[in-house]
Parts: sequence; structure tokens; C-alpha cells
Amino acid sequence: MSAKRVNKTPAAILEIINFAKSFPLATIGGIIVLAFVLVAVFAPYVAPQDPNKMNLENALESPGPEFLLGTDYSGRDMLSRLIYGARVSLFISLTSVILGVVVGVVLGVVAAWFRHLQTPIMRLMDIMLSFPSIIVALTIIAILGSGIQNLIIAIAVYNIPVFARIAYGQTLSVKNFTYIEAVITLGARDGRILLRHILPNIIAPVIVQFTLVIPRAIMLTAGLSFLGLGVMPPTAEWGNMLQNSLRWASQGPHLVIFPGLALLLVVFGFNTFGDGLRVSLDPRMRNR
Amino acid sequence: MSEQEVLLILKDLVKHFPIRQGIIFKRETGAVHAVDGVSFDIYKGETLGLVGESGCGKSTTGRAIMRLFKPTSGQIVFDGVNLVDLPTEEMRKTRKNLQMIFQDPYACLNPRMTVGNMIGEAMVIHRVGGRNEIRDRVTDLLQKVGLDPAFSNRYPHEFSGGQRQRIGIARALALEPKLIVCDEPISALDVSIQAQVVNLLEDLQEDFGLTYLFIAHDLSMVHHIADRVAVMYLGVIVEIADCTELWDHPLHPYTLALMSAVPIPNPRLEEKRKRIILEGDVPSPINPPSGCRFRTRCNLVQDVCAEEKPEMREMTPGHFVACHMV
Amino acid sequence: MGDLLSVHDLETRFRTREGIVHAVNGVSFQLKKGETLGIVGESGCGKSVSVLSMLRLIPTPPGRIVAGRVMYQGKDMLKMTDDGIRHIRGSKISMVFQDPMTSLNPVMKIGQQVSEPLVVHEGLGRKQAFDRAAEILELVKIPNAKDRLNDYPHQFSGGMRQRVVIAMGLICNPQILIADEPTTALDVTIQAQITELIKKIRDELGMAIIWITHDLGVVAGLADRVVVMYGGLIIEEAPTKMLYDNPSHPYTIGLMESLPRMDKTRARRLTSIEGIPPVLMENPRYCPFAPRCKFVVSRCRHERPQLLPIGEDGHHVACWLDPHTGRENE
Amino acid sequence: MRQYIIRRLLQVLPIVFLVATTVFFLFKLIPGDPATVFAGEQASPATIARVRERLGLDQPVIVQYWRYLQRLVKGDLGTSFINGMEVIDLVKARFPNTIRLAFISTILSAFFGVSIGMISALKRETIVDYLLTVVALLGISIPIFWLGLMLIYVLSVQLSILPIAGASSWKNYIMPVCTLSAVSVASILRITRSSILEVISEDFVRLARAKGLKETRVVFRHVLPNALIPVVTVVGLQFGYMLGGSIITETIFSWPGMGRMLVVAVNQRDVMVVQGVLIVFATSFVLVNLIVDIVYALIDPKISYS
Repeated sequence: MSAKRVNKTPAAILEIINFAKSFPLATIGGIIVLAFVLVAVFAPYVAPQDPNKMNLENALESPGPEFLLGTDYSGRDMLSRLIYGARVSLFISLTSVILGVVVGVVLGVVAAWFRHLQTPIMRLMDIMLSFPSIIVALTIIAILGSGIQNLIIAIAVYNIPVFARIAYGQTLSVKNFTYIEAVITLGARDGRILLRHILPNIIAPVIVQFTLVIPRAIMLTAGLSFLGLGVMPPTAEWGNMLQNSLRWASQGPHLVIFPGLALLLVVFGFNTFGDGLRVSLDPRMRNR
Repeated sequence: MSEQEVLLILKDLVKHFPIRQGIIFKRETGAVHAVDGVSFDIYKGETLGLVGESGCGKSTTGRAIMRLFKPTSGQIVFDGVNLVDLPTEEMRKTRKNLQMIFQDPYACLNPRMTVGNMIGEAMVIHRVGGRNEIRDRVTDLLQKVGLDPAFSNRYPHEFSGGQRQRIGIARALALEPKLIVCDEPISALDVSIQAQVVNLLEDLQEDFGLTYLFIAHDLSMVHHIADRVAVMYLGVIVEIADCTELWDHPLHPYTLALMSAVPIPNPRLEEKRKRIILEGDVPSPINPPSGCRFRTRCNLVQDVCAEEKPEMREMTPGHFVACHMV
Repeated sequence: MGDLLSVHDLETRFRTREGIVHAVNGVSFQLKKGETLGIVGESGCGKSVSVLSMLRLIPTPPGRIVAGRVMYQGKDMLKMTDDGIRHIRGSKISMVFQDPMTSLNPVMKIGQQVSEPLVVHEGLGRKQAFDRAAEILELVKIPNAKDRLNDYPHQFSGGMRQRVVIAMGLICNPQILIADEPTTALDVTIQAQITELIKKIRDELGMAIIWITHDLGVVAGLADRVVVMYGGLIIEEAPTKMLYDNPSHPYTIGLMESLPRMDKTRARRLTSIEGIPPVLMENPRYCPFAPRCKFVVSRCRHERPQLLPIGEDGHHVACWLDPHTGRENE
Repeated sequence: MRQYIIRRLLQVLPIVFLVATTVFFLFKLIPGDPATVFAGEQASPATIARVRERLGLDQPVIVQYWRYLQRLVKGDLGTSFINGMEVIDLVKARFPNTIRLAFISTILSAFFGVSIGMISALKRETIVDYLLTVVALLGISIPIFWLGLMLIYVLSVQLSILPIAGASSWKNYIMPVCTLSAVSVASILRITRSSILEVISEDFVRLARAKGLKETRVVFRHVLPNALIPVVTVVGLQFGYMLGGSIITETIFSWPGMGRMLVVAVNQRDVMVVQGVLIVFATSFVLVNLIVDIVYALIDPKISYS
């Protein structure tokens, strides 16, 4: 007749251990993500060199003991540039996605809860979503011009419908649970229902989506910078580091390989971690 | 019967759910006639059973009484006040006296809220009592429904179906409502748990002087718990009577068929039993049959049944039936 | 008389994230030719898993049949080749599931689905198979059966779909029909239609039926013999009338008393069984009902009682006590 | 069915109209004077004024909008500010190249994605499945511009077996198609796998086994027809995303398509070209979505056309 016993060990730690056991791949992903975040945050302490210090004598050095990952065409240390690049990526993707989450979730919840707003809001979101991210971002950059700030706006705008749709769908499904009806019959006002009953119950899938959208934002940042429309040199960013590398590829293949590899690793980390999180939170996929 | 005080009067309640189609511009292309003119009274302190098969509108009736949506037409007079036109704020206050218990024990509790917060929420919403009072009340309620008060800091997933249903009952009781709409409160539970919950409901009725509208598809359970029974078919009530009277003298052919369809755990009786097997399915509530709703499956059907809608007639005191053939 | 099918000491487990679930823990029963056997129990008692294990239809992984024999026509079905068991499924032993809304392939025409067993087991051509499908759909009282062969499942109501599923099960003239809660998802009046239909067809075709249900009422008028399951075990077995007249396991007695009875005057209170059914995270070495049993003695908590015959013919109970006398069984 | 298609086609028009309107007004937000861009930085105020008049920029916005719509209906997308060519002619020359690339990539991704996804699902929880899952995750994580560069570096620079740029022979297609398909194959693989796993646990599949069907028949007659319905949507979406992916791929491989043209135009702030390309892209996305919906209606009997 008793409910499940509550263990005294901190529940969060137990949960993490449990997660690691069930999703080894996602755990590796989580570790990659964590490493990436730490490196980005502590870049000045981690980077062996000043990322922008040019020294043409050392240009196109291959990886070796002095420059672990070699140097670029103007003798800047690749490793340090990659580390500072992580910082730029993290900053842009995080701010833009958070912006997208806030606006998107509000729009989605409002559209689902107030029925007369449903059609206008969600139609617009659907139309925006039917365009690939890079087109939306490019349009905004075409209007606003390039640069970090505009890049953040561009990525945020693309993410608004992504989160609006998730929040909308989740709110609709939560709305169907009778516990919402129960609160209505208790006499609660809309504000209370939305904040105390809807929001806490849609947050899990939003977080999952968050971890899956961050890598897309990182990729988009790199892609646009690669096209010369995002982060501009000399600021170190993985995409713009790749931009000119092909010209030097035969002398220094590491210029092509490392920025892409860093990008691949981080995006892979986020994707596997987010994927594991999604499966572990979705009871429907429990026994897969 | 007539001296008893009336708590709720339902008069010609109609609820049509519009069907909208179209991808950009929605237009109304029809309506589901979920409830189509339902009237009954509920007396103080009684249990009125509302039975019918899925899609007959019994749940919609219950939810309309709770004002979870606005009825298409009709009156819901609760404690002398018509709820249909009540302003939002007034309605909110009235909800103190009007509570509901839900069918699905897994969907009716907020998974991200502690049991204590959920049970105490009504008091917070209506600003009844301070923190300590609320805590004491939650403790008290948990004990009343047969749960350990220490459970109040736990989350719903830690409980079994039967325990969750008890939590839902405690939540409904928090403000001592006058009427509780029980929407199939036991049909999702295991057989051995059903009796526990029904007994609890009966005990609480006695302790708190509660009035129940007990919605169910299980005729035998309604037979057990209800004082009076209303039988619904396709959005209308076909028969209302005192429980024993209905069992001894069922009049409407649908009631008869429904009763004869219930399996009885007694092989000797089952052997001798002559079943009335209804042909076909319940027609669609989008396009219900003219006249008597039951005529497409009735074995007594005559021409008049298609032309005229049968009125409710009182056959013996308190026993109403809507059928041309009785 | 020889048994058509006999199950011996069947054990099935499932691997879940929370641990191993011991769903079936040593179940044995027999089915005679033409007999209707009811298997009664609450959700999670192992009744469905038992019959699915018989036909090796449990998904593996996560499920696994760890022990037992299922003898049919002198052979152990659990040891047959995949082809061997395939020839039995759908032709000698067929199944009907609980939910008619999910039992049919939504993108395949009814005619094709119903005739499919004939095509694979008897190699009939499309034309012949469809003619036979129309006949069998008529047998289960589908109006205008011939015209509906080209319809899709979503064009049928729940009750009609269950008829289609039954038709599909009957088309090869099986010796055994396993019905896993075939009326639970249906309304009472439709439940009565389906029950009567199966009874009638049984009397016409003479097949044996295993009818699984949680409702003691449904099998009362249907089964020749009833098996009651609890916690992955059979705890009582008896010819139907004997079981209802004289239930002997405390769980069966409790279950009967907790039911509201339309055939009797209203009791003031139902007698309920306290507690909740067990979660089978371990193979119970004791009586699984002990934690909820009114008559429990210390032996119940340490030793598992075997299913043994008591007094009358064919009445078996797995209990250390005789609840009528309160004395321990030997 | 025909009625359904006509109705869906009619629904396309308001969306295209909406997109065209949005694009028009968005581009009115651009700081700076398009007439100055058109006439050149050094042009005299008089010249700029003449240009402004010729482009109709001296009119109120609403008049400009009306003229813009009128021209759009006639298929006139305006003139490039940079080289003075008709945008529609630029599009006509490049659009087929983009579509061809996207089409080939979609077909190949669908084929490989579905078949590998099927293998992964049917071999679930084996080494093969785990490996394929990791490969798929790598596939959706790979930066396509990097993949393109690596292909060029290995196959063109080091091994010199494929041409770096251009669209003249079939050899030119190999690298762009691989680049463009990598992510799509992975996405289609994942959705196919999870869709099959979802269907395979359904009652009707269990019942199909209970009917005594062979496993191959269960898979091909019962599982796949149901599991592939959601895959169709994803394949359709991928075609749309290929058009987006063309922006990067075409830039890397100097492919004479719309994507590269768009990047160049954005860099040069050639508003009319950007505007024109966006409208053409938008119309294509809407049409692709429409085709997906129609295919969906054809294969799923539950969707009624009425």
C-alpha cells in the first residue's frame, strides 16, 4: 500500500547514473558538450596562444610540439583559434536560440490556449517553417547586413516557429489531460493554469528541442560565415576559418581538416545527447 | 420524493459541437449532436446514476454541468442560480460548490505538482485559509481518503491507479462542495480496486452529506450505488426512475436491452437468460435519426417513431419514460 | 479423453528498464477438443502473456520464454521450427485481440486481410480466397459482405471490425480460437452481439475456445471451465458452475464478493480486497496473494502453494488454507 | 481526387501572394537607397533622381506595391541593379541546374535512406543497428561545406580523379550530389527506422504473425506500407531542404545554379535578384509541399478527398 520509497542519495545524481547506463552514446555526447562549453567559457585560460597573433615566419606550420594543431597562412595558432572559435559559436547559438525559445514558446502556448489566435499565429509559423533555415537567415542578412548581431537575429527568427510549433503541440496535448479540466473546475484563472500547470508540463520537450537546435544554430553560424555573410575575419570562427583554407589545402591540409572536425564533433555531441534525452523523456519510445 | 430539496435542475440542455473544415479558412460543415435536450433534477444528498454507452453524451452532460464549456442552449440551475449565463468571475466562485472526479487516474493529476499542492490548490485559488490551515486540511483529507498524510510531498507517478483516484477525490473534497460529478470514476481501475473506491465514495457521501451525479457505462455498478438512474441514448434521456423501480419494471426497450446485455457472474442464471440482442451500431450523432433516436435498433418500432419525437411521460410516480410504445 | 492442447510449467519474462518482469511463473493447463476455457484475471496477471507465449508471439527481445512445454498434436510448439509453428498459427490455432481499432492493417483492404490466411496456408488464388472471405464475413453477420471486401478498416465501426477480425480467425477452420478480451473495448450492447455470435459459431463449427477476460460475468455464460490467474500463476481452476458455486481461493472469493450483483438485492457495502496487485519484479517464491489475503498465515509468506485438486472433480486450488474451514490444506 | 488536387492548388495562391508581399515589404526596410546602388556610388544627385523615377521609387509605397504585383503576375521579376539583366532570364538559366541537382540527390537519398533504415530497424539491437545509428548521427552532424571541401581536397586536389568545378559532365555531379545527400540520407534513415519500429509493435502486425504469415510477408505487406507513409513527408521536406542546401553546395563547387546566384547577390546587395530568387524558391517550396500532400492523400486511405 506504500508508494515507491524515496532514496536518500541525491535524486539528480542517481538519475544521471541511470541515464549513463541506459544511453552510453548519449553520455559520450553529453561529455563532448560539457567539454565544449567549458573550453568556450574558459577560452583565455585554455588557449596556449593569442588567437590573433600573426607571425608570418611560422605560417602554415604543420601540427607539432610547438603548435599542437599547426598554424594558418598568417602564422596564427590553429588550436587557439579553434578554442576562441568555440566561444563565438557558443555565444551566438546560445543567445539566438534562447531568443527563439522565449518568443516561440510564448507564441505557441498562446496560440494553443486562446483558440481564436490559433489560425493566424500557427499559419504564419507553418509558412516560416516550410523554408530551410539558411534561406530564412540569408533573407534576414540580405536585409540587415552581415555581422554577429544580425546573425543572432537571423538565427533567432528561424527558431521562433520551431519552438512555437513544439510549444503549441505540447500545449494542445497537455490541454487534453483532465488535470487541466480539474484546475478549471477548481476555479483557477488562465494565468495560473498557464504558468503552474501548462508550462511545467511542456518544458521537457522544449529542453530536448533546445539541445537539438543548438547544434543546428552552430552549423548555421559556421555555414553563413563560410559564405562570408556571418562572422567576419579576423574574429576566429570555425566557418570563416574554413573559408579560405582550400587555397592552402595542399600546403596545409590541417587548415581544412581541424575546423570541420571540431564542428563535426560538437554537433555530433549535441545531437547524440539530445537524442538520448528525447528517448529517455518520451515514454512512448521507452522500450525501443 | 417531492419534499426533497432540489440541488440541480437541468432543463433542455443542448450541446452541439461544430465540425469545422478547411485548411486556411475554417467553415462549419456540421455538428455533433452530443447532447440534444436533456432535462433532469438532482436532489440534495442523493446519487443520480447516468448510464449509457460510449458516445451517448453522458460525459458531455456532466462536463456541461461543470461549465467546462458553454452549452448551446438550455438551463443549468444549481442552487437556484442559472450557471449558463453566469459571468466568468461569478462562475469561478460558484465552482467551490461544484466539483468533479475524473475517469482516467493517470491523466487527472498534474505530474509535475506534489500531491499536497494539488489537494490544497483549491484553497489557494479561493483564498481560504493560510499556509498552516491548508497543510492541516491536506493532512486531514489524505486520511479521509485512506492515504498516508506523509504522501503529500510526493508526485503522482509514485502512486498506483487506485491511489491516484483517491488523490483526485481528496482534491474534489477540499472545499466541501455540494455536488460532485463523478465521470466514470472506476471504469479505468482493476476489478479488485473498483470496490475499494466505490466504498470510499459511499462513506464520504455519508460523512459530508454529498450529492453525486454518477456517470457510468457499467450498469451493475450503477445499480449498486445510485438512488435514481437516468438512461441515455444518443444525446437524449430515454428513461428515469428510482433505482429499484427501474430494475423491477424497466419500460423503455433500450433500457431492457441494456440490462439484458450485462453479463452476470452466475452461470446458472446465464444459462437460462434470454438476451435481447440489439441489431447494428449506434447511429452517428452527426446525423441522428428523426423522431425517436432509438428507432433504428428498436424491436417495437412503428411508423410514428420516425415522425414524432417521443415526450417524457410519468408512468408511475417518479418513473419517466420517452417511448411511443409504452 | 485426450487433450487437444496442454501447457506445462510455462515461464515468460520481460526485460524492462526497471528490471526483469516475471510475467508468467509456471502456468499449466489443458484444453480439450471443443471445450471453452475461460482465463480470468486482472491486468498484469499474466493471462495474455501466457497465450501469446504458447504461440511464440511475444516480442523477443524484450520478452523471453524461459521454461515450459506447449504440446499440440504430440509436438512441443516451443521447440518447433519457425516454419512449423507458422503452419499452426492462423490455420489450426487463431487469435482475436482486444482492440478492434488497432487489430486491422489500416492501408490494406478488408478482403485481402480476411483472405490472407487462406492464401498463405492453403495457397488459394485471389478469386477463390475472396469468395471464401465473403462467405465468412456473411457468417459473422457483416451486411453486404461481398460489397465490403474492397473497403478499408476505417470505414467500419468498432463492433464491425471485431467481426472482421473474428472472420479472419475462422477462415481456415481452426481447431482452437484464442480470444484475448475480445469484447472489453466494446460497448455492452455490442459486447452482447459479439459474445452471442461467437457462441453460435462455436456450436456450428465445434472449435475449442480459450477466452481471456478480466470480467467474471463474461465467462459465466460461456465457458465450460475457468482458470483464475494472479501474479503470473494459476491460483484456481474448476468447471464453471463449480467455481461460481464454490469459489475456494481467497482471491477468487474476494473477487466475487467485490462485484456489484444485478441478480441480487443491493448489498449496503461491497466487500473489497485491500491493497494492490503485485508488480512482478521477482519470481515469487511465496504465494503472490499473501500480502492482500485475509486468511494469511506465516507459511503463505515463505512457500508457494501448488495447484492441487480439492474435493470435487476437476476443482484445483493453490492455497495453503481451506478458507471455508480455516484449516491448512495438507 | 481531381477536385482535391484543384482545391489544394488554389490554396497555393494565397501563400505565394503572402510570401511575395512579405518579401516586398521586408525589402523596403533595407537601409540605404536602392537608386544609389543602381546608379553607382559616384553618380550625381540628378542621375540618382532620374534612376529613382525610372524605377518608380518616387511613387508612394502602396503604388509601388501594386506595380510590383502587376509585374509579378506577368512573370516579370525586375532588373538586376548590378548588371542590368532581367532577373527572370537569370533564373531561367540557372534554376534547371539547381533542380536537377536537388532531384538526383533526393532520389538517391530516399533510396539509400529507406533501405538502410529498413535494415537498421529489422536488425534492431544488434551490432549492425548500433553502427548504423552512430553513422546516421554522424551523417546529420556533418557540416556539408566541410564535407564538400574534404571531397574536393581528396578526390580533386590529391587524387585528381574528379573535376573541381562546373556542371559540364556527369563527373561534375558526383561530389555535389554526395555533399547534398549526406544529411538527407541520415535523416531519412532515422525516420524510416523509428517509423518501422513504431508500426512493428502495433496489434495488427502481431495479428499478422498470428495468422501464420512469413516474416518477409509481414514486413512487406503489413509493416512497410504503413511505416513509409510518414517517410514520404520527410522525403518531400528533404527536397525542399536540398534547395536550401544548394546555397552552400553550389558555392563550393561553383555550380551554375540559383543558390550561388543568391549568395553573390546578397554579397553585392543586388536587391532585385535576391527578391526574385526568394520568390522563386518560395514558390518551389510551396509546390513541393503540395505534391507531398497529394502523394500522402493517395497512399493513405484514411484521408478522404472530400
